[in-house]
Amino acid sequence: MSGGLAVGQQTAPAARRSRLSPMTYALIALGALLVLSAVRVITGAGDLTSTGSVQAALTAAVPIAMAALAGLWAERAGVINIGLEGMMVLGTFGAGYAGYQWGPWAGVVFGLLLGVLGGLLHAVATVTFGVDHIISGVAINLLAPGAALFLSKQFFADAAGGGQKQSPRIQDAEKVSVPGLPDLLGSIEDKRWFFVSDLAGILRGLTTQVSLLTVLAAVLIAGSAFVLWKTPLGLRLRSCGEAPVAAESLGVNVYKYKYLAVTASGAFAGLGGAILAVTSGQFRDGQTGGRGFIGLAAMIFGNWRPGGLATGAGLFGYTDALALRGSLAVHALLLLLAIALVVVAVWQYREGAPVLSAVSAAIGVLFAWWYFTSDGIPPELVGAAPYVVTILVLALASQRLRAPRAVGEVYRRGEGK
Amino acid sequence: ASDTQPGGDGGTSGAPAPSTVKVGLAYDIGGRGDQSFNDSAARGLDKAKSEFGVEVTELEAAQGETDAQKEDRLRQLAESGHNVIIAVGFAYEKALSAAAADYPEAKFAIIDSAAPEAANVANLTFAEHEGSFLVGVVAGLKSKTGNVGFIGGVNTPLIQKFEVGFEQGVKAVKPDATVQVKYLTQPPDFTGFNDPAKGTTAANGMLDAGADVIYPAAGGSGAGAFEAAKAKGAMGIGVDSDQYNLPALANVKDVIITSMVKNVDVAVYDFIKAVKDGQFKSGLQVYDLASGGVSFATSGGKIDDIVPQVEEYKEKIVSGEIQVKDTK
Amino acid sequence: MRTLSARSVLLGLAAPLGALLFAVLVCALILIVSGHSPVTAVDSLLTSASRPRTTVNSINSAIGYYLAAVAVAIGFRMKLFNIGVDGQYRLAAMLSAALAGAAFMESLPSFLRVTMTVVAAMLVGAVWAGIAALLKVTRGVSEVITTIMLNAIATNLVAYLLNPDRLAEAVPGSNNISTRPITEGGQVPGIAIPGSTSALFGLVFLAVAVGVGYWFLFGRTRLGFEIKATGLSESAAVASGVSVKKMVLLSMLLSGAVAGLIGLPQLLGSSHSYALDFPPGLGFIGIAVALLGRNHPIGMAFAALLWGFLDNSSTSLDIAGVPREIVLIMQGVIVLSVVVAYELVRRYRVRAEQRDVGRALAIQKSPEEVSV
Amino acid sequence: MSTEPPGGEPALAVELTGITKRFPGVVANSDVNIAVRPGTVHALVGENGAGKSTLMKILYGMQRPDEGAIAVNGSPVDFHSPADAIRAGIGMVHQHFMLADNLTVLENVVLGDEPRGGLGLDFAAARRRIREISEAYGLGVRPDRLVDELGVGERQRVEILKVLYRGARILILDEPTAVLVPQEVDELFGNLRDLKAEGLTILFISHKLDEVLSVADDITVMRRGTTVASVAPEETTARKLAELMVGSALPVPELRESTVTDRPVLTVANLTLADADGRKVLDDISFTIHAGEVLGIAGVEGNGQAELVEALMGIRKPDSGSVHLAGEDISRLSTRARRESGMGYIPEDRHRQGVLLEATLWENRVLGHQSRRPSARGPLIDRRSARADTQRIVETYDVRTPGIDVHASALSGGNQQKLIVGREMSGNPVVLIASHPTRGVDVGAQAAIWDHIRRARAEHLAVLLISADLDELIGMSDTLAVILRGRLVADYDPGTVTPQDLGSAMTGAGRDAE
Ligand SMILES: Nc1ncnc2c1ncn2[C@@H]1O[C@H](COP(=O)(O)OP(=O)(O)OP(=O)(O)O)[C@@H](O)[C@H]1O
Ligand SMILES: Nc1ncnc2c1ncn2[C@@H]1O[C@H](COP(=O)(O)OP(=O)(O)OP(=O)(O)O)[C@@H](O)[C@H]1O
Ligand SMILES: [Mg+2]
Ligand SMILES: [Mg+2]
Repeated sequence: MSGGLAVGQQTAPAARRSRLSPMTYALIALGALLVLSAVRVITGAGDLTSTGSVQAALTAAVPIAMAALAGLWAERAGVINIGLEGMMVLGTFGAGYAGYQWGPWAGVVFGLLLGVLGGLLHAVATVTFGVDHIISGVAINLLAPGAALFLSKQFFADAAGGGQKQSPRIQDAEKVSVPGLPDLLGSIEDKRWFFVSDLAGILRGLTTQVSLLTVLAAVLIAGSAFVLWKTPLGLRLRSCGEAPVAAESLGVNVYKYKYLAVTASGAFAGLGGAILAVTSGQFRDGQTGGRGFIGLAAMIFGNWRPGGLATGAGLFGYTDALALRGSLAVHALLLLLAIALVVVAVWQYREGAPVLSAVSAAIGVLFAWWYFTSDGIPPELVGAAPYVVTILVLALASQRLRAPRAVGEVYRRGEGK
Repeated sequence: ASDTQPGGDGGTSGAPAPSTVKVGLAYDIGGRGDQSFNDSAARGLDKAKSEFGVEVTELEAAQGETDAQKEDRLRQLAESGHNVIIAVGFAYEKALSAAAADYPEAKFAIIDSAAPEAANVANLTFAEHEGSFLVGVVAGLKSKTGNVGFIGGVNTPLIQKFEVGFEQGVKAVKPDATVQVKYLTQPPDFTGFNDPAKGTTAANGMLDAGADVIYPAAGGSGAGAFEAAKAKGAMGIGVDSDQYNLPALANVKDVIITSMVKNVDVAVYDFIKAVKDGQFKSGLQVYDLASGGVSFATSGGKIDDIVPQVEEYKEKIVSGEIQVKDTK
Repeated sequence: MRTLSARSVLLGLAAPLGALLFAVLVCALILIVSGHSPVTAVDSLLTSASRPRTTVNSINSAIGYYLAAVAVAIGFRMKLFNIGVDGQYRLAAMLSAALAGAAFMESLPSFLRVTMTVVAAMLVGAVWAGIAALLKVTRGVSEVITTIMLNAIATNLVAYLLNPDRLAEAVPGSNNISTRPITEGGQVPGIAIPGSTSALFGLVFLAVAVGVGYWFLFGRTRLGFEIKATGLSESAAVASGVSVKKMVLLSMLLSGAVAGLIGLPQLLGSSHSYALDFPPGLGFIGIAVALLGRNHPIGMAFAALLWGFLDNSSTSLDIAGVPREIVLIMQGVIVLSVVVAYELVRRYRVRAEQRDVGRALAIQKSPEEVSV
Repeated sequence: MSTEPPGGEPALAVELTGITKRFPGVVANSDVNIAVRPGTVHALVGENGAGKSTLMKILYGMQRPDEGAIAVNGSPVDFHSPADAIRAGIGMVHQHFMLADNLTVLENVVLGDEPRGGLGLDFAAARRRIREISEAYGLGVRPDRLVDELGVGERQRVEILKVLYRGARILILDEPTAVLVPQEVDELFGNLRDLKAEGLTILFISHKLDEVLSVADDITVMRRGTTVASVAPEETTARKLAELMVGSALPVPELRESTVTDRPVLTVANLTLADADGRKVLDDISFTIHAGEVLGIAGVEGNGQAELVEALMGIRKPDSGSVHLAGEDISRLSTRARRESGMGYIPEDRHRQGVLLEATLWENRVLGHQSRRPSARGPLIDRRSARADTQRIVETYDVRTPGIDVHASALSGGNQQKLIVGREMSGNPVVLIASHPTRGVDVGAQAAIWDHIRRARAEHLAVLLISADLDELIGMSDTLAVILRGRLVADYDPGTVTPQDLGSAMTGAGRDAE
């Protein structure tokens, strides 16, 4: 159902027009960074580009990105996976169970395996029994937390340092830095120069004390892109999400690839949960806090593509980090958004969309006004930043989102028309 | 610190000690194992159980349940012959006032709420703000940067009591100090008490902004804050129980310089004991500094040098010389 | 919307019953494995079922669940996934509670007061859902994302408004914080049930009315037909003169309006104010209930009752020593096994239908190949 | 029977003996026997639902027979999945396209049999291979296009390429010409002859009997699930074949006395429409249809017919131009308003625009009439009269169904089509926009549909007829126009024009409009 209705989407051929050259992307990124540093200088909200923010953003983004990746694998094979949240919960428990006894990596593996169990359950329900994908997912979201809590009481209640609802402590995974770089970049960052320091801060955040789990996640995202788009397995898997009957007619065993995809989906979701637990230092009941759903959103945000979902998760992680680290940066976000909106307005106007241009301009002015007439955002509202930003970005970026054609449909062999 | 001895306004009910004491304890959301006040209550219960050998039943609240369901929980306890019933958390206010009325022979207690008033209900509340004031003093004295941080798990009036008390304490010793404040989530999203990752991020933000002492009143998320403090060589302040001695936090104990101890366990234990000895008192019983219901911990010996100063402030509060605010 | 044949009635019953049986077996297994006695579990379930208070509480819970399910189902009928029901009802409950409790309302006649509250709640719910609808039709933003995001935003908004400086008042001595209590005139009296200390929510009739309205909308009206058609095939609907954008807007607004009602039975029947402990999460339960009841007005009613009963007998299980998380597991198992059973029955139906087609063809053709 | 191979000849390419396939309540195939000689084109004809596709799906391993034996190149085989059949050198082009729109041509072709290089898929090799084949048979397929962007003709060639790519020696083509125009058909047959020349064997299903006669070496006729005859093309005629199929005469839609009046009903002026990339898909279209007139529009698929129809129905908004209905300017009206003012619409793709597969027949009858009697009264749906009228349609249009409460998906495409025609004819419209009204429909149903249109025309219905079946166009139309790249390039008198004239005009080879 995340395919949903096509209404409102531009029916322009998605393929050609969405292909921007790397050069263009680079330029856009550069422009964004310039604006960011400008805002940083004006508002004095150093957190916008500080090492700490970037590190926090990474930590926050990784579990979400893994959930999104899980969604990607399932939906590319035509199976909606609302059960991501539940599978993540299983992952957190698995990580807690193995993590405190045999170390973080055992935890990661074990969490992944429990995620696989969740995935298999979803596969049996949706592929074998042809149950509505959403309801199976909802059921898993009920089952998994219950099971995790049940098990945690069984295994952690009496473990030293554990409790009924939390595992004993898990060692954090190793962190690595690019040798030499941190200090150099650090000194530049402290100079507070326009742009240069900001760039340094961001780079430093990306190269200092990076958890191996983050590296693993990055590798998996790139790897998924390769496997899904550059290998026979990936082609077959995607064909099951686009036109299962056509795949069947060419001798592809659709059931097999759907099972494979949904199981992989479970694995990634479990991994996401495991990473969350390990970086948190323990399993805790209810620790996923809706990250599975955010991951789903990030996947759609990313137009069912690895790069896109990473961007979505990153954006969310970044704003979430800002909101949690302090209120000043979020106040500065107002100005940033205002500028962004005005830019969009101009661009949309030249694209020949006066209405949209006017709307974004109006919102932009509103934000600017809010920024200049206030010296902070009410603390209760700061937490809404990541959600508001996500919606704004989606609303203003022109829509060429395209779900796999057969996503959510129940397939049965020998019944295609 | 309005009234200084527990059970100030309550009258001792002449009821004789019940032949057999059967204790029913209804937890708030989170229940046993929340590393917070539910656990604290559980400790008190366990103590009573082992000392008096009383029979106990523990029931948990569920996310998103209604007053009716809470009321049903209390009634079922009463119906199944429990004559000492303890409701943990202000969420039981309405439920308790309805249930208590129908079981006059049973003795009820509610933690963290002054309501309802009834002849068979004891309201056990805590002066968290007073305790927080003292750890605020500690923070103020210990901070070299004059910049400290408070992390609330969920933005509720209860947690705000910790915040305002803490801030007042800090300012008392360092008037120009900065107190950074951050709540992890807003109600009814209570995941803020269970998300160590958020705790770490928030703490890092404060430490990067110059803080060197963090006071997390955030249940399980606190562990994350302590991790951050440890990584950056800063100090942390425990909450609810003497967290320095909590096995779950053994790895970060060396950053925990003190804890704002909220003796829910004492309150629960006292209550059960009182009923057992026929000493049941109804009405408000404020567990504050004076009565030792709240206190600051010194385990680990990290604040031995300033204990005298802190004690001074304690005396001033007890004597009423210092009035600690409990709301913004 | 098919004419009832004996067969379809029989099948209709076979599915849920068989599924329930299966679910019970699975749960019994879980219990045994986890070292609990299924007998005591079943026993305590039965006792709580026979306890009037629990029954009433179950129905009261079911009222909210049902409204939530209907709100979700309206979206499902045209392939819109409104995950935002949760945020919509929480915001609506909070704001309408503030309105109902406001001082100036006390001068108004009770009926008008309640009506205004209900209307306000529906409006708020509709507006909040409308944001998602608007973004969908104008910008094609997936409602799945927007509603997830709007849930979180609603949480922050409510927290912001539920503040003594704004719409709330702090109860001295209490650690709770709530909107101004709704006085007598603004409440909806419950229906006393003999043997039960808790009364049946007066707004049960509102739920019934909504159910009937839902049935009428999709069974009898043009709007309902057009929504259904859009859900079945957007392209066919367009070719038939249905304005899909209009349908998205209307159905989302309707869904939101119904969502706005979810909190009212609890608010006007029991809580009388929106406080920190006002029950959240009904929106998500609504999704499960809607799917369990297969978007059918009666089906959802049964599903809601089942859900309400399980939720309200968890305490009895707890007392009997059955850990409450097993109830969660049970609910999951039940949902799964029920839909699996439905699916198996559905397959049988399709085959049967084709068999009829086959016969018709065979008869209209020459007799010789009727012999299979 | 001509299926006995004279001694000395090589083993039969395909031999199906006693094949029986039962679906719930339906015998799709009962005791079917077919023998296909290697290196021949073997045609399979029969009415809708006769069992042709099923039989081929069985041969291709997509469905398993309940009884019977299959032998390929003389040796018995037992296929469990298409993979087995492909391994045995069999390839199938399906009745309905089996392509993933969101994948490239290359991906669609190599799927399931990908060249591997290093870690992944060897795109270079695949591209090379596809280019080779494409050139060898003049298919002109571009590997890196998105299938979404292809027209039906090219899609059909991609389907064939898929089969050739797998080095199939036995090709099954299920109604490959249903969507092609004569030139494309000729190209296709050209290809078939080349393939045959290389010793490939071709099984070929079609409803167009003259095609069959022109290309087939052997013809097998199926009827109600079993083979009723095997004939050689030189020994038979289209008429005879039709009689074997249905026992009724092949209804060639011969001309009638004109019922054209001078009262203009639908007047279209300077209609222009550009697509997303600004390319004009409709370029200054103008025409007038009078009461009782059938205007036929011929054209290679993808030259703007679909856009024209959708613009007329108000589904797409043209950039300029006007549409008048009986003098009223309806250019601004919504689709529903246009339908209410008397426009009927038979869409070209029944599954996309015509029916709700998961809704009952009577609900499908309401579709498009939800705002009018007898389907509706005010804002309410009038179930009783809607059902009654559905019953009427089922009877008058001979829709083969057990009742009006079954889902449309349970009906064969042919029968779904009859229901649509009946619906669009109800509430006597003043204009009927009919796209391919008889596509994929068997001869019997065709005749019925034609009759209904004629009767309505006699009662002053104005009809815009778009079809790929030139005989149908010539037979039904009072006026003929040809559309090419979005422009009306030529007018013809159906009395005198031949399919070949039309064909050349459609491909731009012909003389311009007079
Ligand atoms: N998957 C199926 N399930 C049930 N019945 C089927 C199925 N496929 C085909 N049939 C039955 O087999 C009969 C033959 O269908 P088939 O598609 O082979 O007809 P056909 O000869 O291909 O018709 P057409 O000429 O229109 O393509 C149908 O009338 C139908 O009753
Ligand atoms: N997947 C399926 N499941 C059940 N029945 C099917 C299926 N596919 C086909 N049928 C049955 O096969 C019959 C014919 O199917 P098919 O699609 O071949 O129709 P058709 O006669 O070929 O129509 P058309 O002439 O439009 O191709 C229908 O009556 C339908 O009931
Ligand atoms: Mg067919
Ligand atoms: Mg066929």
